[in-house]
Amino acid sequence: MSGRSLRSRSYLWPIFIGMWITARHLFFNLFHMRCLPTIQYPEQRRNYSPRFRGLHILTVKQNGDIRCTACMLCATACPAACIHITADEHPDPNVEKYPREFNIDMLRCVFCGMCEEACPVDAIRMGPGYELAGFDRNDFIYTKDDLVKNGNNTLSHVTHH
Amino acid sequence: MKTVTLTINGQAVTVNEGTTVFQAAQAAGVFVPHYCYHPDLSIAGVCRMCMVEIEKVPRPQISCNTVATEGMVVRTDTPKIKDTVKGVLELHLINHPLDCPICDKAGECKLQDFYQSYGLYTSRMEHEKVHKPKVQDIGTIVLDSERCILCTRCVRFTDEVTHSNELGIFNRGDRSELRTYDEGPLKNDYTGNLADICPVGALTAKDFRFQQRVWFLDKTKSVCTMCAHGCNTAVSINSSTKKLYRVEPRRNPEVNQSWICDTGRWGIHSLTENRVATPLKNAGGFLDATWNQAFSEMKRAITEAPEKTLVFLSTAMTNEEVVDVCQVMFALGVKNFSWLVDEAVVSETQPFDGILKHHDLSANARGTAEILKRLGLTNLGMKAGIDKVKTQPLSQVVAVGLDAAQGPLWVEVAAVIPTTTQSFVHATNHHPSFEAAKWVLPNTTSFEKTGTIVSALARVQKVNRILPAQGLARDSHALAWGISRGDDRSVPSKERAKTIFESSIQSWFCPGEKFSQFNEMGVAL
Amino acid sequence: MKYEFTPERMKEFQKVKAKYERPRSALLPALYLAQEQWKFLSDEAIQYVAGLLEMPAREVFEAVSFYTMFRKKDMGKYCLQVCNNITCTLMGSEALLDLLHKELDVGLSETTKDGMFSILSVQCLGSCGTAPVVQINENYYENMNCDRLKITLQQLRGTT
Amino acid sequence: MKLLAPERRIILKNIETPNLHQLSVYQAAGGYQTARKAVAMNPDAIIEEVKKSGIRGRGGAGFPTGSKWGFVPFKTGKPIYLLCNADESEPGCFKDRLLLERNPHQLIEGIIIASFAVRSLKSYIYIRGEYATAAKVVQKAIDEAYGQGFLGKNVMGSTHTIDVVLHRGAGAYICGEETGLISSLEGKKGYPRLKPPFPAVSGFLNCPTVVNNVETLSTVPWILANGGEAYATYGTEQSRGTRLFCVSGWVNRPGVYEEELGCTLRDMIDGHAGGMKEGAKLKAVIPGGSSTPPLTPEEVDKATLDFETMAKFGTFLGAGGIIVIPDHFPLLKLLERLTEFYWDESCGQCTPCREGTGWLYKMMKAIEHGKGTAQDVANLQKTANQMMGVTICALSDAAAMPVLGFLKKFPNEFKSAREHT
Repeated sequence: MSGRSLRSRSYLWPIFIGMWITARHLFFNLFHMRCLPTIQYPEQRRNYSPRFRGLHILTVKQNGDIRCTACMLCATACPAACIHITADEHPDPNVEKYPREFNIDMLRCVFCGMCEEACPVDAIRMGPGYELAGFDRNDFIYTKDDLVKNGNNTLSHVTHH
Repeated sequence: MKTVTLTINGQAVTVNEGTTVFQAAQAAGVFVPHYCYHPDLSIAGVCRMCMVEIEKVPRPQISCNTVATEGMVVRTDTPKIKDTVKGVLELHLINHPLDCPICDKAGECKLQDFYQSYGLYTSRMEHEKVHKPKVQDIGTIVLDSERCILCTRCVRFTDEVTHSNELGIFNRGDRSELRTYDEGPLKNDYTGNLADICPVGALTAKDFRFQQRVWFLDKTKSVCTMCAHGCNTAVSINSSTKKLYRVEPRRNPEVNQSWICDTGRWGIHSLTENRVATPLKNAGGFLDATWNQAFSEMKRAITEAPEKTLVFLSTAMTNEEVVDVCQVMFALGVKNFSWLVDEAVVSETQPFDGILKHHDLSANARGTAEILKRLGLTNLGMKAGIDKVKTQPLSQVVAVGLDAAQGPLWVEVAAVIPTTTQSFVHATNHHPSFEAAKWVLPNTTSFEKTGTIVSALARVQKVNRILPAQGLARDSHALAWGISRGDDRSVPSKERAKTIFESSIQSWFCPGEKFSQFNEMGVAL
Repeated sequence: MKYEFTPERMKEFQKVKAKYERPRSALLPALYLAQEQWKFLSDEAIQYVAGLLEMPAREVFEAVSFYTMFRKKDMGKYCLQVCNNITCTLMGSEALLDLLHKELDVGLSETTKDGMFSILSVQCLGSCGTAPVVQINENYYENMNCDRLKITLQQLRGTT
Repeated sequence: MKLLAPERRIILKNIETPNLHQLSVYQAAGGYQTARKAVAMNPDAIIEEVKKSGIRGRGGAGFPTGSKWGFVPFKTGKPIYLLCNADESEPGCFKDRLLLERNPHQLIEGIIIASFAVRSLKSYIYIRGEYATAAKVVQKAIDEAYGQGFLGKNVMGSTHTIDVVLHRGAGAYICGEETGLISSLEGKKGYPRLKPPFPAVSGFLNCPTVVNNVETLSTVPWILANGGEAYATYGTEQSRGTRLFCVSGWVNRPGVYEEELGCTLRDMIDGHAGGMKEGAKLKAVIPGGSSTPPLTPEEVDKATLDFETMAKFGTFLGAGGIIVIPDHFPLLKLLERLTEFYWDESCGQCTPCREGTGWLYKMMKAIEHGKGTAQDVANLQKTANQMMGVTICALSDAAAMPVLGFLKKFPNEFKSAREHT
């Protein structure tokens, strides 16, 4: 048992030193709550930069119509091939084409933002949302309505010229 | 035929007298941008894109109408030409609607393609574009006259190919508008070709509208088997979802120029519904069975009474399949073969409408007849075969390789089935007339097999597999192999087809052709 | 109503048609005759002419929409065609147009409610020496000015 | 002030004679003698005579008529057609109308001689739809000529047949273009045709066809009567003979004047047309009809009316329509009218012209209404250049050249638009 002093071998002393450091932090923080870095999530939230790439959003026109024209450029640009769109004839002949289904498989999405850049009509954006928990794999298939609903409650209504 | 030699971009080219500079450039592998030129239509010379510079001629000339003469020096890549083409392209685009996101032609649109190679300018057009009627339903095609660049290909098509004079350009100047003269639907059988030859998205097929983006599709060369003409096709599928989206014509000046009829193009959809998915045993009602049971049953039935068995050979089978089936059946002692064809029309070699369509819906009637002759087997012919089953009790019928494209021929076969003790029908789709059959076995369609067929024009052409077999469908190779072995050990159909091709078909029909690199244009018999 | 030429017009048509190597060359004269009989060229009239000339109906529809002097819809009894080209504009044809709009209170290529007048703005009528010019139906009214135009309108109204 | 003396006039020699449109009056003035002489001559001699006269087409292209007749392949066995282009629709030109309404027989005599020369048995007069009165007069003259046996079978006692048919157009400037006229005459839209094949080889119904202007054909009788050399004494070395000039715009006596080629533009305006109206200052002159670039006042003083000098000033003699623009008339308004004309009259067959004319008009309308920007003016220049030399017929060039001409020679007219960014 050479090389280790009696004090370190006596086991109680290192315990005391450790507890002492912990107590010091505890009592210091107890009385200096303000300068603590931790925040009380979910009541408090960290604000991310506007360029944060979170949960996708399908933007809408002023008349509430979905802006996406199902041109498939996002599906083409997506490296994870997780965007599946089926296009259909829009009831209004001036609009012609719209997505009947617009599914994003969040389990596959790598949140790279290529879809946002590919979109010619700014129909898909990556919003600030990052709470993506779910109980079942199917919860992660976000449908068109989810993505549009996502847009309404996250974005203050962005005015489009 | 006298030839002339000219130099294009410094490269000497020799062509027959009378060919245009454009065709000479094409022969020399020099690409010249064009919209209104089409190899199978007359020269319009209105899009003005195919400008080339010719020595000793002051102004750039359109190459599609300028006949090549001896010693002509042509340049297609001078800065002057690039500027001229860029200028003309810009004028094509100033009133063109920004429809790319919703336009089906995106990805194969010539405006996009030529903009990438000749345009790349920032648009200077700040004024209101000219507006024309947008989505118009003209039958099988959707017309958007705002996208139309008035290249008149479609007008020439309905004048020169279908002679139906339906499409025209009305009004004058930039108010010129393409539409049918009575704004009614198109009334010819070749409307699908309009969507192909339209270089932009003005004419798009309703069947393909918004279905898939073209860059997700993979094309495979094949041949249409919906009638005896054997038009060359290119079939597009989405290789990840294995879904078939489009059948397009493939240019073959000997057979179908650049056209296919609407039945061959859109008729395939009717074939994909109610396919026979699994082998079915008829015990008071059809029950799913396995190929193993089917094969052992067939082997047992045929070996028991080969002289009582009649084999119906569908004329939708490839040459290799016919040889395979006949050899196996002959080995089991069967003598009676008859092809399944409408004998009244099988002798017609020319299309009845003067363009492409044939009354004879069989894909490989000539091949089947030729093979039976070569194998020394008598072809009873359909009527005689059926009578033989009715009168002399040929108690067993094996109908091999039936394809829904054959259409109504089954009804006559079905009439015979109830009188037989044992009947096996190997078909692609269900048909009410099969109720009485003992066994119904799933067959592959022509998209799911590879092999050669002989068209009514006596031309040997190759059908290529595009999709995997649907459900448990097996082609006739697998059927023949299964019957000879009596069990279901799987057999590589492609290798079997290759060996049979090399052993017999090659020497009989097309010496010198290799199975894998078969001549895309087909070979005369 | 059955679309057919009156017997004399049919005789006239046959006489004209005989002058040409191919019947379809008589397209313009035939359309003039049809426009003379029915005042404008309805779809049925065009189909009838196409049948007469044994040519595809599409090409006749195309020609009718191509040439400016064929009317596809009913116009006024008098078509006031004001030249809008260089010399006539220099010599004041715009004032004439403004006068007509004020006087008849209809816009360009529209017809007055009583069906009497239509105002058309047309290209050079080949009368620049005597500009500005107004063509009413088939006659030229040259060296026109606002006063003479008013008088002409009265005269035309007077003659109904 | 060297003006052509009335007695030396060729085409308008007896235009003042009343009722000249009637056959009897025309014959009294010596009409149809030359035709009678011609049908007895050798056709090639007539062509030779026309070649010697050096006359060039009066319709606007200015192609030597003699050689045009010479191109016709006579031995193809196919019928040869002579078409008289009376579709005069060029803004600023109204000379053919004068000839058609006042002296139709001179034209018919010219057609008889020309048909005989080019071995044509059938000729058509394609008259513009709007010239209704002129059409009636010409039709009556044709009927009179048939009555006298000057037309139809065994013309004037010869074994030659010449039929003349009057064909009325229906309002399309493009049918003034040779092949546009031919398409219209075949019962189609007036779409010009790809050249080659040129009409001389394969024109009307794919047979050899010669298309000549009314004025050109009306000159032929005089040339044959007095010989080519006599005609060549008029005019200059490269522009032989006399021609009709239509002076219009802000002048005291607008009208049609026959003048020797090579006379100065000043003489034409001040002499024949009586100078500027109300003493207004000259701003610009369009020398040859709407598709010819303009001349600045300085150029007007130096310019002489012949093919070569006009080319020196970057413009053309064209169809002889001289439009005099006074100082108070804004050129932007003129250009707006001009571009609207070509936008309205483009047949729409070739893309550069169909879309280009529309765009030029939109830009000019914006500039004229004061909403034009410097970008518009730059675009105007670039688009006009893009439209030059890239289409089947010359309408695209005719639309672009005046715009380029005004931009080059009158830049300050566009100054207000240029500052407006």
